Formats: sequence, structure tokens, C-alpha cells
Amino acid sequence: MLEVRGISVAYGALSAVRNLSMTVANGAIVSLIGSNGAGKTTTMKAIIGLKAVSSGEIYLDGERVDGVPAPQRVGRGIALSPEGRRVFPQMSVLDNLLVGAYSQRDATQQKKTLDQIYGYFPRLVERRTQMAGSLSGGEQQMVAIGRALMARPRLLLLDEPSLGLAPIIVDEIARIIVEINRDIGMSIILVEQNAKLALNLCNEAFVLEAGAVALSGKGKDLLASDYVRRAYLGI
Amino acid sequence: MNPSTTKPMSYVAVAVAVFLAVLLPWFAPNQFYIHLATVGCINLMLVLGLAIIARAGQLSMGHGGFALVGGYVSALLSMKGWPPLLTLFIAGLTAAVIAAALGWIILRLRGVYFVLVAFAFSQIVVLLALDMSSITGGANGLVGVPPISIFGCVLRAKPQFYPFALACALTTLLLTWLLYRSPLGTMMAATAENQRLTESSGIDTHRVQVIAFTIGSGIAGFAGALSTHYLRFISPDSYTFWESVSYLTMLVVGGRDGVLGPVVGVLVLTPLPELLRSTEGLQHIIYGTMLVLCLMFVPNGLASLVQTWRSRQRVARTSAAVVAEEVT
Amino acid sequence: MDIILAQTVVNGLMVGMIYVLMAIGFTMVFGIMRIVNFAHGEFYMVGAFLFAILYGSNGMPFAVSVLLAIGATALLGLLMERIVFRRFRGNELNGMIASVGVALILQNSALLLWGSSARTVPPVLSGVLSVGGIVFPWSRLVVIIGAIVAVVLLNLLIGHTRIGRAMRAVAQDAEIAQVQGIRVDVIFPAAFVLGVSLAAFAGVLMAPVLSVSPFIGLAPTLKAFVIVVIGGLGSVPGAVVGGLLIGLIESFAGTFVSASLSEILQFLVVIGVVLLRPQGLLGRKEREA
Amino acid sequence: EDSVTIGVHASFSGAGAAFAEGMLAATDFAAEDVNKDGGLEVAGKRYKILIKQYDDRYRAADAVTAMDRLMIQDGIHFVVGPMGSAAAVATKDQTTSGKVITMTLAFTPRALGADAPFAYRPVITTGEFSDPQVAWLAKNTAAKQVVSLLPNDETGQQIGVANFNSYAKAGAKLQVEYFERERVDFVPILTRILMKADGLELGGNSPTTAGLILKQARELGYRGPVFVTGGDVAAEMLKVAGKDAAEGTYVHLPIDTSLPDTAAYVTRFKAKYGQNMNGFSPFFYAGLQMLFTAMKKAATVDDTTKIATTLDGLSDVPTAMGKAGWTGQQKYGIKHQIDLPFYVGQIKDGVVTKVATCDVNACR
Amino acid sequence: MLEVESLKRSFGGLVAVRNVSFKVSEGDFLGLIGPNGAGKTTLFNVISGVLRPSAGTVRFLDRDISGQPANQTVRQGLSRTFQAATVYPEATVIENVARGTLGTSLTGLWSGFLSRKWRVAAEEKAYHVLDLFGLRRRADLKARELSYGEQRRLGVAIALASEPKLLMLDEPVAGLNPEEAAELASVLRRVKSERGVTMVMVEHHMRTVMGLCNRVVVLDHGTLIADGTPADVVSNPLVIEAYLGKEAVDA
Ligand SMILES: Nc1ncnc2c1ncn2[C@@H]1O[C@H](COP(=O)(O)OP(=O)(O)OP(=O)(O)O)[C@@H](O)[C@H]1O
Ligand SMILES: Nc1ncnc2c1ncn2[C@@H]1O[C@H](COP(=O)(O)OP(=O)(O)OP(=O)(O)O)[C@@H](O)[C@H]1O
Ligand SMILES: [Mg+2]
Ligand SMILES: [Mg+2]
Repeated sequence: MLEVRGISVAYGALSAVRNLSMTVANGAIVSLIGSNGAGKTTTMKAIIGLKAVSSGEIYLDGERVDGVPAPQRVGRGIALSPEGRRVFPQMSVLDNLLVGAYSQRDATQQKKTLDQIYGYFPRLVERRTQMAGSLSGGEQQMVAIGRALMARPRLLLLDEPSLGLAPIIVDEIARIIVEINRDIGMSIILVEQNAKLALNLCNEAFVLEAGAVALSGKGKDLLASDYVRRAYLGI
Repeated sequence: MNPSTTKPMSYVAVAVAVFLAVLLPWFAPNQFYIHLATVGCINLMLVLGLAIIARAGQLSMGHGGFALVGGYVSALLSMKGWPPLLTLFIAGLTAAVIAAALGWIILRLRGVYFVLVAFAFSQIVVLLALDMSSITGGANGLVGVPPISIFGCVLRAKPQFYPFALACALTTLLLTWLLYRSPLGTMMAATAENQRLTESSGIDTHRVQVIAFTIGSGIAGFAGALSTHYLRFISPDSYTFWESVSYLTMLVVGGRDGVLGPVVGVLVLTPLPELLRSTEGLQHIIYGTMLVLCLMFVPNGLASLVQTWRSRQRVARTSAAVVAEEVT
Repeated sequence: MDIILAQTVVNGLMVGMIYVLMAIGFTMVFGIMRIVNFAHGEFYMVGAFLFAILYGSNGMPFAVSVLLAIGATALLGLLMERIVFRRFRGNELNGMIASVGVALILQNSALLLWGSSARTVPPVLSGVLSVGGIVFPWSRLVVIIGAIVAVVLLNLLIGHTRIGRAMRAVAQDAEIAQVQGIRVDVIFPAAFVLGVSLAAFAGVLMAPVLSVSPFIGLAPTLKAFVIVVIGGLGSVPGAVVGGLLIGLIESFAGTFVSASLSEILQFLVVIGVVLLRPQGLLGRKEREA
Repeated sequence: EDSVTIGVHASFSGAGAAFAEGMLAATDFAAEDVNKDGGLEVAGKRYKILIKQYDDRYRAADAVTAMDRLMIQDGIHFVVGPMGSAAAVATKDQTTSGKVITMTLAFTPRALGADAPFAYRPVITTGEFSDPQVAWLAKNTAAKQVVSLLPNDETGQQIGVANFNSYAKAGAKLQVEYFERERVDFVPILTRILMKADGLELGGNSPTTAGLILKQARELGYRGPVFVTGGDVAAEMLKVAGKDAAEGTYVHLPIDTSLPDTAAYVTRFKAKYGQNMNGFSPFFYAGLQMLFTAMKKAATVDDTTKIATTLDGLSDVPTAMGKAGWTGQQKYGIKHQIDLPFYVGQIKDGVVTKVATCDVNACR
Repeated sequence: MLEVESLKRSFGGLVAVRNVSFKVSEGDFLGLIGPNGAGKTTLFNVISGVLRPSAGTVRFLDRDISGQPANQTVRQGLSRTFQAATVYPEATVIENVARGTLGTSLTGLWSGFLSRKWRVAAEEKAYHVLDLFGLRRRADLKARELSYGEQRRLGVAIALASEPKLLMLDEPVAGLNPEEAAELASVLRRVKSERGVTMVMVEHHMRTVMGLCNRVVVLDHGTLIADGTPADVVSNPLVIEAYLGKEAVDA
């Protein structure tokens, strides 16, 4: 589905990602973990096209996309639930979700996805007409995830989806990730600070340190690795 | 906390610049240059006033309104026989008091809203000056405003007025510089950047902004009065919307950070109309084009070129330090 | 006296509608691009001029002239967006000042191109409609109907269509709008051109009622300012309410007191609105924390 | 080759541009005439006439700067301008102490005076034409309650006061109403003031504004007489207001196009600039004709004191507008106001016809 | 130290906080938990003066501070952090923290006009705080150049720079990985013991809450549903149902 070959990304003089490679198989869940500033978000931005790579290549379904602008990549089936939520503050919850479906014009499909999202997050039904900017932090997070789902992507990028959510909702999110992955075979890249959750959910995981892959492997294996346990699970 | 730590080099540069400015009357080919320099000094004060307001995160498009208030106050009082040297300060004070009262109300507005309301205010000042013709002379303005005199020396001719204007401008410049380095200046910068955070650090940001608006507008009042005593004339047309725009332009073209920006902006834009004065309609097209180009290619103002260079050095230093740390 | 009162209200609403037309384009460009467009009135001027030349001087058919004038102005707007405004999106201050530069350029180019003397356009409809003693000049009724149609269509477009939603999304967070698949590089110019076309439309409507010269742009821009502050920047319904309110103030102050009072009254209204609702009558406040 | 430079000091940008262009055109024509014959012959030498124009952007401070530049930088002794009243007043000290001969368009009475021995005004202002015209109109239309709408700026305020006095002298009452300059909608004010008026005075407005007001007044059902005692408005006003609305309106006619020289000037302007002539332009042409006459007579192009004295003494100089001289001793304390005939016209069937010829004392 | 009494705040028809009362005593580390949208941030906003209460009172150090402007509350010794990263993006990290010291350390707005002592003092204080948070080597970077997690830490550092007696933290460890969360927790613990700062924390990261807090209150739909020791609260069935869920108990 997605292949990233040796990309490097820099902010001015500061290099944030160095020579990073990873592949996401069709229908796989891949986790990215790493400490603050390791370059996880930057990697996600490079994949969706918000940040240009300075070297390396990105392939989507075998086609090279690293020169393609973000909206076109979205059109080809990638969606992102961004770090820090970034909902459209002056639009209602419903409008936020509908904007998410911008590249998905089929009205009946839209309606179906919307109902599905309302099913996942009943809270959003109550808040349907409220401006997203006045929602609580966690409610906004739900909007952000829902908005990404509205595009019915084939590859979903989730940047810290559990951030600021109550434990009970975190469980819910985990369940949803598994469910959409299983039901419609959506591929998912999951960036998480909650390494335990991430490693439990994924097929494969990459540990990022200082912009490069320090370790990779099956989620379960990493979960058992001493290094990961010490550095990322706090055990 | 200004990143631009002053180095001995800059002190030397400043001293040389001041020295040249003081000597201008001796090497200027003719008095026209002195006139331009005087106008430049007055513009500098106005732009510095605007810069102080901008420092606290607001932009005033009503700046001309305060200059107009100052001009009329000083003209009217001095025509009643008050010494102009005193009325200059009264003019500044009056503008400041009005700014404080108005600012207290309208400074709860953010960004563009504030710009527009301040602008509306200046329109009203012009209208009042037009309507209260028994006091202000209406549209014809006031003629025969007395010249400033200091210790019996009457500043009527250009070479006499210029040193006084220069002294006023340099004093304003120095005070602004001191202000920017002071805690209050830092609070202004903080307020501009993130008002909510500044407020949660225990700083009354509304008050900080009102103070900045008051100081800046007070300076405008003083400068307006100064100009009135120089031209010995004031009318409602003296400070209109376009004047406010031109000060803003100088500030933006020069740069908003620090005191260097206003100086550069004034130095570039005061003589510019002279180059174009005889080109009829074309001059505004050229002026507009330059303005747009400037904003497009040096969006933080000409003075920012210096800052960019400095910060590049800073990044180079920091990344070197980080690398060094990581290696060891 | 009752007739006068009614006539005053009608006059106010008529003038107000004209202001509304100016203000909605202005507020829309601000709402989406975050640019206070001081050159808005210059596009109004260009639209009026082109119409005056095509319809007034060259005698082209009315509908053709309207379309050509608006189309050409829109093209000019597109050009300006591509060359200048696109670089100032979201940069409120620099964008505002750059627009002053553009205003200077446009106004003086018109001066060089078309000369300084005023032109007039023959009225499309003349005469008055008189209902129970209240007079509605036909020339103004045309303007009002045109304005109403434009406002309604625009509100539908922005509030209830996919494109409108995309515009609003781009306005609030362009980067994130991109990852919804929205082509920001298309939406911004589209919004700007739409705003400019509204101004040109206002110019076309007003050309037969008033006269056309290179200097007619500033006054409506300034009015638009006041109106959007009252109504709430970026809010189209706000612009409607603000425009009508200003129209009524002008009409009542002009009829019963004096013309110069109306400006001062308008300022007091602005201050009052600011004191009570800093975000404007229909503007929205963002959440505090 | 020797030369004399004439400065043109006016507002070439903004709403006053048409006036400025008229002033520049007049200077241009006057220079062209002289240069065509090999230059101005003064004391046996021929001087080519050069022109230097500066824009004062309609701001007092800029006016001072521009005047300084003309005087100091360019060493010019003769200036066509300043244009606006503020500019004229603000530069008065400068030009007086620099002994620069100026020909202003400013309507303010303060532009002329004993304290400004080098300032001349080659155009006829309200101060001159108001009294005789109003007297004639009041007599011929029997209007008693006249209302006037004027822009709230220097020209408007000045004309308002002058007209008020003239109407009072003629035994009628004038009520003056000021509006903000940008206003284009007069319906509210008209609704109120036309209720008990039997005359509408529009003098002092720009042609388009006058036309707009006239049109809106007629739409509101006003049928009384309309006067425009000032400016050169007829043609433009007709276009804006339309033939029907303008019918019967009395207008001030600054020039008489039946004079061959005047007609020639109008044609020349139209041919060169492709625009209709600004009504003030030929006056400056006439003023320069007088100035050149004075230079020849005084036999100097530098000694402005001598030239001014000579200029003061001129009368019955043949110009494109007829024979001209100076007046104004009584009114301004100095004889620096041009003395030319002017006219009252009436619009009939979309054409302006001359109905009276006036001078400072009376219309006939 | 802090007494909240029958506090209520509504937005239009929506009651975000209803009739909430609790106390914080000196030396406490109080956890405030509850489902998303329960009203925790709103409660913070009302206490810190960002929002006015619709009803009820807030007392801090025996003074009524309900509805008082935020800046004044801060000067009396109550600081708070924000849920989203809130920093001065264009200023350097050290400037960010130094600005945090200004509101509370100066005698008047006009002090330090001529002398530069205030600045040295402010930066010295700021470096101390940066050391605590392990941000010293980032001191000369602009805040916007930091990663999200670092910005959040910087936010806490700025709040601490005002030397509060009571510090209210809104989700301080959100966005940090467990190791960093543990690190920040130990920083907070140290701050508390060294500087004697009383703390209130909103947090969804239960391990941090359990590790740090001596008392926990739980909000649900704007109402206080539990108040007690961490151990009591997590075993409270109401809390489990509304907030924790079954699995999370052992997280
Ligand atoms: N806009 C920016 N400008 C400059 N540098 C940046 C910018 N955004 C990120 N960086 C730098 O790039 C590096 C990687 O940042 P990134 O946001 O990808 O980290 P992350 O792994 O997502 O961290 P976190 O867990 O804190 O979100 C960091 O060192 C950060 O300082
Ligand atoms: N300005 C506002 N206008 C309307 N509703 C608001 C506003 N502010 C908050 N709310 C609503 O009040 C409720 C409480 O919000 P609050 O931010 O206090 O929740 P929270 O407990 O902090 O949640 P989280 O853990 O998700 O951050 C939410 O449902 C929110 O939508
Ligand atoms: Mg990240
Ligand atoms: Mg919250």
C-alpha cells in the first residue's frame, strides 16, 4: 500500500527526519513510537504531503507520490487526523465532518459513514450543531478522528488519537481502530505516546529516535523487548 | 527580552549616524534638504508612536487623528498667547488623555477590529474640525500659528527649526529604545505574541495595551503640534486617512521590531515622494508598486534583513552546540 | 409627517442595500483570506468604469455590458490575487497594507487610462414608482433587487454547499483543509474573485445612478469598514444587518437633523456595538481556553 | 540658450486632478505659443519657456515641500498654483519671502492680501460673481426661500458663507446645508429641506454632484427654480441629471464660447487631451499672457519685484478671454484679482444659452 | 487554601459546571478527572478568572476571587497551564520562561527603565526553571521550533516561573510518552517538595494521577461524583462506569 524509501525532512537548518524507510502492507496497522521531537509527526506530514521531503521517495500503491500535492494524495485515499486536533473552530461539528467528506462525494455513502461515526461517538450527536471551537478538548479529538474517517480513506494516519481522551474513550478508540481495520480493511498508521496501546494494536511497529528508525519489528515482539520496555513503557 | 544584544559596533554606528544628522545643515547643498530632514524628524516621531502601539500588538489607523488633535490644541493655545514650547507638551498630553479614554474602551478589540475603529475615530476628529468652524476655523484651518521660541530664540527659519526637531526625534528614539528594553516593553511584546498566556503570567494585558496606545498617541499629538508650528498652519486636511496610511507604510516597510525599523522606514519613504513628485499620476503607481514589492520580498521590513542575519548566526550556534552535545 | 417617516425608512433601506452589496464582498474576502481589502472599492470603480464604457459610450447591449464588465473585473481580481494577495493570506496586517498599495495602483492607472473627469451612464430604467405617496425611483429599485438577489445567492453558496464549506474550512485552517482534499490553491483565488465580482456588480448597478470617475472607490470601502465592524467581520448576515442599520441612520439623521451628524452617530453606534458586543452584532467569539 | 521656468504646483492625484491638469494644460499652451516664435523676447534676449510641475497630493505639508523644491531646488520665480486653499495659505509666507509670483486657484479670500504682494488670482471666485448673479436671479425668479447643499470642505464652507451674504443683500434667505464629501445620496437631506423652499442653489458643487442633487430633487417632486451660481457645470450636469431634470436651470458661465479666442482654446484643449476642458484652464492661460506681457514691459525675467509692479499696472490686456485687468483693492486690500466678464446661462432643451453678461458690479 | 463553593457555569442553555464544591488544602496534590466534556477545563477557567462564574464563589487564601481578572489572581499566587500548548512561538525558550516571571516579580510597570538588573534576575530565575524541565539545552531555540511535547513542557515551565503557591495543570502529560510522563511527574514532585507548591491537575493519564495525587475529585456532566483518595476513587463503581472503563483500571 505505502512504501517510504529513505526520506529526509528538514525545517530550515534543522533536520527532523533522516533517511527513514518503512512499508505499510495492505490492511496493516503500523505504529510509530518515539519520544518528543523524534520526528513522528514530521513523518506523517511527509506522507500526506504537508511537508516536502528533501530526499527519498514515497510510493502509494506502487506509484510515486512524493511530488504530488496534499489534496491529490487525499484524493488517492489517504486521510489524516492531525496532532493537536486542528478542528475548524468556527464551523459546527456537522460541518467539520462534512468537510472531511470533501473528496468523497457519494451522498448515500456519506450519510452511512456519518451514522457510523455518530455510533462511535454518541457525544458528537448531542453536540452536532455546536461550533467545534467551543467543544472540550476530548470532544474535539473525536471530531478530528471522525473527520478523517469521513473521507473513507484506504490509508488512515492517526497522530496521537488518544491524546486528551478519557480512559474509557481510549478503549473505545482502540476498539474502533481494530474494527475499521478488520471490517473494511483500512490500513492505518498510528502514532502514539501510549506505546503499550500502540504496540498491542499493530502488526508492525517502528521506534523513532532523533529522526531515524532505531528499532522495528512486530508489535508483540517490541512489547517484549527490554529496550522498549525501559524506554517507552516505563517499566 | 530583545534578542538583539547591543554590541559596541552598534554604539559606534549610532554615534556616527547622530553626528551626521546634527551636521546636516552644514553640508546640505541647500535648504530644501533641511526641510526634508525636518519632515523626516517629525515623521520619525509619528512612526515611533505607531511602533510602540504595534509593539503591544495593535495597529492604529487613527494615528493621524491624534496628530490632528495635537496640532489644533497647540495652535489654538499658542494663538491665545501661551508659549508654544509649553503648548507642544499640552498637545501631547491631550492626545494621550483622549487615547487613554478611547483605548480603555476599544482596546478590548482584537486586530483588524481595532484598526477599523481607530480609523473611524480619526474620521470623526476630521469631521469635528470641519464642523466646529467657530473654534477651528473650519475647513480653512488656522493660519498664522506662532513659531516656537526657546529662550528668546525664535525658530522661524529652517536651519533654526531643524535642530529642535532633531532633538525631539532623537529624544523620542532614545525613550522608545529604553522602553523596549524595560519590563514594560517586554510585557508589550509578550502581550502582542500571546495575550492569553501573558495574562496568565499575572500581567494586566489590557492595561499594558492602553499604556502603549496612550504613549504612542501622545507622541503623535506632540509631533502633530511640532509640525503645526513648523508649517505655521493646520487644517482638517493636514492629517487624513492617507497620512495614517503613510505612517503605517513607513513602519511596515522599515520593520516593526525594534527601533531600527521606524528609522529605516522614515529614511526610505520620506524622500521617495520627491523622486516621483513630477511624474503626475505615475508617482502613485510607482509608490504603490514599491510598497507591494517591499511587502512581498521583505515582509518583516527592511530592518529585518539585519535580524535574519543575526538569527541565522544563532541557529548555527545552537545546532553546533546540540551536535557537540550529542557527539560527546 | 407619516409619509415622511415612511419615506425615510424606505430611503434608508434603499441606500442600506447598496452598502450591503459593497460590504458582503469585502467581508467575504476578509472572512476567507483574512485580508482587509482596501482595494475593494477600486474593483467597484473598475466595474463601474467598464460598464460605463461598454454600455454608456459604446452602446453595447445591457446584458452583454454587465457580463463583460463583471467578467473583466473578475479577471483583474484574479490577476491581483495571483500576483499580490496570495502571498498575504492570513497575514492581516501586511495584507491590509499591500491592499492599500494595490488601491493606489488601480486608482491611478484608471486616472491615466480614462482621465480624471467624471462619466455618466444613461439610466437603465427611469421614472419613479409611487405607492401611497412614497416614492421609489426605478433606478434604485433595480439596485435593490440586484443586491437582494446577490445576497441571497451568496448566503446559500457559503452556508449550504460543498464549495462554501470548503471556503470556510480554508479560511479557518488552510493546512488542515488541504488534508481534507481541498485544493487551497483553487479555493483562495475563487473566493477572492467572487468578492471582487460582487464589488464590480455593485459598480455596475450604481454606475447609472451615480457617476463614474477614478476616485469613487474609497468612499464605499470606508463605508464597508464601518458596516463590517458593526455586523461582525467575516459574517455575511452581519454585513446585511450593518448595512441596513447604517442606511437607516444616514436617512434619519439626514432627514431630521443634519447630514454631518450622521457620521458622528455612526461612530457612536460603532463604539456602542464594540462595548456591548466586541465581536460585532452577528460575529462569533472564539472559545477562551 | 536662455530659459525661464514656470512651476506648476497643483494636486495631480486625487479628486482635484482635473483642475491640476487644466492648470498644466494652460501653462503648456502658453509656453507652446511663445516657444513656437523662438521664445519670449525680453530686453533683446529670447527666453525659452520651460515647465516643471509638482504634485502636492492635496496636503498642506506636501504643498510646502513642493513649493520649497520649486523655489530652492529649482530656483523658480513664477508658479502657476497653488491649487487648494490650504496649500495657498500654507505656502504664503514662503512665496512672499522668496518673492515668487504665484497664480493661485484657491478660492479663499486669504489667498490674496497686502501681506502677499506676489500672489495673484487669475480666476473669478464666489467673492466676485456671487453678489451680481444672485441679485439678478432673485430679481428674475422672485425666489425668497432658497436652500443650498454644499460639501463640508473649504470650498463648500467658503461659498456657503459668500452665497448666504449675497442672498441676504438681494433680499432673500438662503439656508445652507453641508454634507460629507463622499456622500452620493442626498434624498434624506432633500426630503427635509425642500419642504418649504422656493429655490435650490447648487453653486459650489462639482458638476456631477450638482447633477446628482438636481436629479434626486426632481425625483422627489421638486419643481421650483434651480441656480448654479458657480463653476463650469452645465455640460456635465446635463449629462448626469438628464435633459428633463435640468430644464430651466440657471448656471454660471465662466466663459463665453462665442468669443473666437475662447472657442479656439476650447478646441485646442479637446484636440490635445481628448477630454472636455476644465472650466478654469483658460483663465490661467490668460493669467500667463498677462505675466508674459509684464515681463516684456519690465524688461527682466529675474527681478520679480519689478515684474510684479509692472503686472499690477496692466489693464485692458488682450487675452483669450477678452480684455483683462486687475481688481480687488476694496475686497482684499490689493489689486491682484483678475477682472474679466462672466455670464449667466440657462438650460433650455438641453442647450445652454447665455441670458446675462456680468461684471463685479452687476449683471445685464 | 482554595475553596470552591456551589460553583456553576453555563453557556447559553448548556450547564458545563453545576453546583460544584470542594477544597484544596496547602500541600495537597489534587487530581481532577472526569470524562471528556465533563467541565474540568471550564472549572479551571472559572477558578483562574478566565471565565466568570454564573453562580457560586471561589476563595483563595481566604480572599474571594470569584470573577476577578486572571492577571490579578496570578499575582496572588494562583497560576494555571492550558490544555493546548500555549507558548510565545516567536520568542526563544529562555525568553518564554523569563516573561513568565515578570507579572509577579516586579514592583511596578515602570521599574527597570534604566537599569538592566531586572533582566539578569529574570533570566537567572528562568534558567532554574528550565533546568528543572530539562529544557536548558533548548534555551536558545524559538518556541515554535520545539516539538509539540516540548512545547507542552515549556507551557508548564512558564506557569511555574510566576512562582505560584497554587499551580493548576490542565493535562500536563498529554502527548508525552510514558517515560517522559514519568519524568515530568518526578519534576512535578520535586517542584512540589522544593518549592512547596500546592497543585491541582486535570489528567486522563491515570498512572500519573495515581502516582502523584493524594486526593482525587471526579466530575461528570458538570457534577462532582466522587471525592477521595486515589485508591477509593478508582474503585468507585460510578467512576469506573463513567470514566475508567473496565480495562483501564490496570493501565
Ligand atoms: N514548524 C517547525 N519548525 C522548526 N522545527 C520543527 C517544526 N516542527 C517540528 N520541528 C522540529 O522537528 C523535530 C521533530 O518534530 P516532530 O513534531 O516530528 O516530533 P514528534 O515525534 O511528533 O514529537 P511529539 O511527540 O512531541 O509530537 C523536533 O526536533 C522539532 O523541534
Ligand atoms: N464557550 C463555550 N460555548 C459553548 N459550550 C462550551 C463552551 N466551553 C465549553 N463548552 C462545553 O462545556 C462542556 C465542558 O467543557 P470542558 O472543556 O470544561 O470539558 P473538559 O472536562 O475539560 O473535557 P476534556 O477532558 O475533553 O478536555 C463541553 O461539553 C463543552 O462543549
Ligand atoms: Mg508529534
Ligand atoms: Mg479540558
